[in-house]
Amino acid sequence: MAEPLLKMEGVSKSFPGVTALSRVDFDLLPGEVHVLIGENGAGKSTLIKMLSGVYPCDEGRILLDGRQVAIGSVRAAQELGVATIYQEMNLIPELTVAQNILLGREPRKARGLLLDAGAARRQSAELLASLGQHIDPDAQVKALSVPQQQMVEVAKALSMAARIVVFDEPTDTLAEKETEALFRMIRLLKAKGIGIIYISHRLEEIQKIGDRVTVLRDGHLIGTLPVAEVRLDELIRMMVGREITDQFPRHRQPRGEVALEVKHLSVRGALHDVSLTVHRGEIVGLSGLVGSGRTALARVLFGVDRRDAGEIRLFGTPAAIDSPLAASKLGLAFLTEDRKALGLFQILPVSDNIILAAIQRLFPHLWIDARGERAAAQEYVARLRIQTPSLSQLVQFLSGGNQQKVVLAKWLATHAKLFILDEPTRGIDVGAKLEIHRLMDELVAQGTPIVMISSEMPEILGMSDRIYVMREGRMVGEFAHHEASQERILTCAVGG
Amino acid sequence: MKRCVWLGCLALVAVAALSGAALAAKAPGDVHVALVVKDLTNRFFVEMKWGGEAAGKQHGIKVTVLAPEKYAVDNQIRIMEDLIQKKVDAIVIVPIDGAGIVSGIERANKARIPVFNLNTLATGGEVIGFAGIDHVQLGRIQGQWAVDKLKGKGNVVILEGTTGASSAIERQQGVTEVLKKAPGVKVLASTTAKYNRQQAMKVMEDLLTRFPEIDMVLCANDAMALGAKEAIKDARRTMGVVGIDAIPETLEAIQKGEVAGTVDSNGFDQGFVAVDLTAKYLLKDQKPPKDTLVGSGMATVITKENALAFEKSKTEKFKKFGIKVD
Amino acid sequence: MTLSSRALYRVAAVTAILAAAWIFVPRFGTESNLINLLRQAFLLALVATGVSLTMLVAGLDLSIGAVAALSSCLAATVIVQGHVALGVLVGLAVGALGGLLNGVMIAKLKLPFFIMTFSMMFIVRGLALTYTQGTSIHGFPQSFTWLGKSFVGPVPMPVVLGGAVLGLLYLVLTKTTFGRITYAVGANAEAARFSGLAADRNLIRVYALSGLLASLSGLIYIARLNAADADLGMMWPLEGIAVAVIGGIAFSGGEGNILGLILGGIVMAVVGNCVNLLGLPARFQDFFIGFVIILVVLVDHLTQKRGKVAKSLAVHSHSVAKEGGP
Amino acid sequence: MARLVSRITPLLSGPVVITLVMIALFSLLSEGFFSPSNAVNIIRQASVLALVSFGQTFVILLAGIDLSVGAVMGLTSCVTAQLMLAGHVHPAVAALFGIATAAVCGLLNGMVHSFLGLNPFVPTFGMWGMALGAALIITEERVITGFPSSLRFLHDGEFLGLPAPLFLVAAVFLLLHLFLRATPAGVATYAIGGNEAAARLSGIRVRLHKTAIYAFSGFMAGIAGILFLARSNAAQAIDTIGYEFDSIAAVVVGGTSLMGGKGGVAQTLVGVALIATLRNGLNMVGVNLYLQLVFIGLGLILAYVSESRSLLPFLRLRRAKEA
Repeated sequence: MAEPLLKMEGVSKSFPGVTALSRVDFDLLPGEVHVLIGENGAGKSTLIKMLSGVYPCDEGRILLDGRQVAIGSVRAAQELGVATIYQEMNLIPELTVAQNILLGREPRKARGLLLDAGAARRQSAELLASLGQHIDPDAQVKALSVPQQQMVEVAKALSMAARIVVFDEPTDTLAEKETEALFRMIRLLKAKGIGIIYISHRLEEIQKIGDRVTVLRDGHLIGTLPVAEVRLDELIRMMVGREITDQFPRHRQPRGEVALEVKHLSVRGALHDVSLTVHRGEIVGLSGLVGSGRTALARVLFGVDRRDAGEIRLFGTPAAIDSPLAASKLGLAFLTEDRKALGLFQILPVSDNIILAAIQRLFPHLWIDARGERAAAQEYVARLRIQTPSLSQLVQFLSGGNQQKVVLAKWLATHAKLFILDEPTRGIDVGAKLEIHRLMDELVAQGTPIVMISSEMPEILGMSDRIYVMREGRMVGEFAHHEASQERILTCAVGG
Repeated sequence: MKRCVWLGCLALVAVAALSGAALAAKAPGDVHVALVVKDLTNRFFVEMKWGGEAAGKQHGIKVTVLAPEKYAVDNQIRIMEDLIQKKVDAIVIVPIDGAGIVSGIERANKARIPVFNLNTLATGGEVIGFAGIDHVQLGRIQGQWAVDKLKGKGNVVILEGTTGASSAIERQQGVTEVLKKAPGVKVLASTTAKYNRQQAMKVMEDLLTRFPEIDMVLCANDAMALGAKEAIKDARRTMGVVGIDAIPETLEAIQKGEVAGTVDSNGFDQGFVAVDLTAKYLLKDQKPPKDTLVGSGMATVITKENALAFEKSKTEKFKKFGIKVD
Repeated sequence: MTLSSRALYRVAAVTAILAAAWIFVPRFGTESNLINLLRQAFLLALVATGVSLTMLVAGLDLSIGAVAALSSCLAATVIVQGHVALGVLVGLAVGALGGLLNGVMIAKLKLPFFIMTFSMMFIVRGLALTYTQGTSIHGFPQSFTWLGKSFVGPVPMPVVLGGAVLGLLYLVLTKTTFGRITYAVGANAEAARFSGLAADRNLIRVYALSGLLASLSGLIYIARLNAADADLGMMWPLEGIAVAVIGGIAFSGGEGNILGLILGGIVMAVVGNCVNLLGLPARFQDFFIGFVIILVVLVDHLTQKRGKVAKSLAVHSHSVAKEGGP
Repeated sequence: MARLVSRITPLLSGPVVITLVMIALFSLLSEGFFSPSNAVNIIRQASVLALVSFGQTFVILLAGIDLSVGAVMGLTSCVTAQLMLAGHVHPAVAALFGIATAAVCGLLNGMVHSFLGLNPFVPTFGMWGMALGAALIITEERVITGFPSSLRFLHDGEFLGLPAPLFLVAAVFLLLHLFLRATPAGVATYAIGGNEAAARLSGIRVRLHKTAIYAFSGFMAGIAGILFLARSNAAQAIDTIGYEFDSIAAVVVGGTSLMGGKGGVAQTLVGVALIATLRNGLNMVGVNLYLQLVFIGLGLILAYVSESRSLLPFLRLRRAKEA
């Protein structure tokens, strides 16, 4: 066994009133991919934040190459060779690729006063090339695609002569093809002897990329095992501590009449001649790679973007949806991909967040009676089992899972007749994910149709009655539940 | 991002390297005099504007009246700089501050554009002459009238003009000079209300609270007097209120008995005399006297008795110059 | 919304200031001074309503002073001819129209609020000056001046009107759908649009309401002053922001209780009143106001920050324990 | 020809076009406008606004705002004047002390904002009141004059036929432009404005940097205050009130975004040129005061609209091809 690159012994961290981590041991060998899994709040991000110097650990020691180190700040961590790539892209849109990669460590000239733009361009081009990428160092980051931005982040880590690179759920925004490219690049890093800590919710990725896997729960180390000796459901049981029997609840009635019919829909540069039908009492899954136009389709259906051609019929009547306001009036609901930015009012209380979308329906004549408001909010908090100390609690203090439930409650309150869900369970822990799926199942059972966009293959296969596959803005495949399989969908999505 | 450095330099160079347009020859009737006043939201300066325009019409010369966007002397300097570029034949300047305006006058001197100083004495720069009323004298008239009215005994409050403005300092000097000679008259407080009606009302409210008995309020201008009389009326108190400028609204208040009196500061005449002397200097090369006192003729306070007579003479003067008085 | 702990800190701070003034400042506690103070505080609060509403939607209306001037001058012309009701309507309509224009340009043409309302400040002030040509409109019938001068028992009418407007605004903002949508648009305008709310329409209505409130404040002011001129409300935007900030309205939007403006108004009025009662020169007022703003906001922020941190951790532990366990 | 066009078109941003159109319009309507001496006059009048707007540009690049610059300029000029007059201090030393005072005001703004996390409106608005109050107290609301006028060359001086302030503004502009484009701290400013969290994670000491930028804005207000003193040779606390809104307008109209991370001192220079040309032109054409206000308001809106949606369809065509 090679000398461990990183050793964290008996590391604990507690905030007033809560122990986020208690006496966790964790080590990383050079050239190894050590996967870290666990539910939200299990302590994964706390462990990583201590390693990357965001805050110090209360007890325990951190050893790099056998030497004990105190990582007091982000800068200290970087100097020690620890680079962290966070989920929300940490790039500066207006600056160029080279400026982003070398931010804070730019090559200088004229005795350190001026930036050496030439050297910066050369260095970043080299770094990108070593990752098999050829992106123009002078391009503005805002003009790049999501996967390209991710490569810039990794190049940035390499520029810090990082010996340890931490990936925090990198593949969430990527689809299969890009994930493969990322794994190829990770294997390149391994070959360079760099230690990689890989945090993910996608358990199926562990086999593909991980060497060892560590499971955390409630701040405790549950176990560290070589990937070869571990089975998927065993991992889940370690994570959740309870038996996951039926992952995806399914009690469906026979399909009702056509709820939504889209014919030859196109939007210049995004969608080309897309048609689909959705029936009452059915979940229609939309699968495909990132940028395949699934979100673009959802935005047109909900009136956010204007369509250039094609027709949309809702419950039989043609619908001119030119704004979210019109869509919501026609009974459409849209849970957006980015909860924080487009789904929630962070500084407003839970009750406001729940009743706001349905405010015109609940209080048609302007006046809001406190009793009616509380009753409406309480009904959904109970029904969706939202954990919140009180109705007046500000939403920003809820966990990811509860926040998503609040957004769902918001749309349920509008008695919407058709739901569009864009990545409904992304970034949520397994427990909350189950409850969201249960709610979706309940909804469909009552006949309300759902269009679900998801990049998680098991979720698409498990929840959908029919699955459409999109590629480059076109509808390239349609499978019924029984005929769909991971391989078929993947081949369609990749254009095989 | 490179384009921005070009962009900045282009704007600078373009403005700096403009070629000069041919200078039109100056015809006699084409003489253009600019009158720069303190601000055009105060009736006193509107009448001064009418006076200047009337004198201009008489001499057949062009008169434009400008006032700064903001009550700040730097804005007046900017207007003078622009007038220099416009190549006006002369500038009549009513400085917001006699000391602050000096650098403006010096610029006009450098451009050899004659400057006539009106109303507020500038403390520097060459001017072809000064016309104005004797603010100290106005203060004395107001003070003396108050002492006589109070028969040498009573409590007085003074509302001063904008602190630091030369006219405010001089009027205050005149009033206090007279009041000092009357031991029985006690000055309870002397504070500024910035020549502003709203401010005077607010300050007066607090003064009425502070001093239960006030017999007379001396205000450095009519705007403050009108503000003060409203506060007094609302507080259901009775006391004499005296202003300076004799603007029409005050004359109405005098007839209604809300204001005891005011002193004519001859806005119209000041404007007229200044432009008249400047025109004579430009057209007939008559050097204006170094110091012209304007209209100190009406050396008494205008009160209920003579208010009507005063107003009639003023409207006649306006009519003579074809000015419609609303 | 119940009086949260933050509001209690604020009320306590203001009562402390009042008590200190009562003890140390002579004649502060007299009935007439308290009435003046109350009237001044509510007028300031009323002026600040427009600024506060637009701050709630993460914007800011800098044109309230100019809109008040134009609307009250136009109204005054009608009122002077005896039609008081019609005049008031004209004033309010012009105010609402000005606000509507702001709202449409900001919501529909996506102009940043700073550029739109800052430019409107110039445009509307220019129109007001052009309309009045610098002279004031005065001589209102008693049936109009009661708006600013009459009393209901001991309470001055501006306090009654101000109180009524603030009370109504509180109900509108907390108890109606319009109010909730306003807070939502301020908290996250994009999320409001994506929740199917008519965010743009709400923005337009808020700015129109701000213009309406500005014209209402203007009407009450000219009723008190018994004259209207285009100079009205020069300092209102800055005074309004000061009252709103002390009153607890957040610049970032979606946060703040409109009743806090009464506290903001009281603090501003007390500072001005004490400076006058102590006979200090007016210049100390600006210094104290700036100092009080930073002090009140610092105290409020420190109390709030600790409150927030404690709350967030409590919830964190609560949810972790819940989800983790079987 | 195409190469020439391609080099010039990126320069023709909205505000530049508006400024050139205004120059043409005013030249037709008044004969004195389009002359080298009027150009020199505009540059002098715009130099004070340019300096204070450069400081405001940096703060707005951080997605912040500085409402205190108007009052801080006044405080600087009053402190300097009082030191020269009452304290008989050598003008250069007095000026340095004045600028230091302004920098301290900026530093306080920065610390309250970045270390206590208050929205920048609040500390800078409070500082506006305190700086104005302090200046009024120092000068007892009087105008201070009669101090040695050796500072005047800064504004009135001429060199090679060009006004002295032009060299000062040009030197400061080039220095700041270079700073923003070619130094690590400059890029850090864009980084913090564009994505503060990312900047922090890249090891940039955000709080320190922000405090320094607000102190710098105070410093620039100080220099502008000294140039203002040189211009009017008199110090009065309320004379510079209004420069805070004028500087914000110049920055935003020039093209720097209030959201931060986009823009620069070059854009602000154009914004300043636009506003100065507008005010001078209206005076030259002899538009009466009341209408001047209306035109200034309309001009600002037109300039902003032109920047955000560029006027020339040709330009948009080019940009569409590139995207």
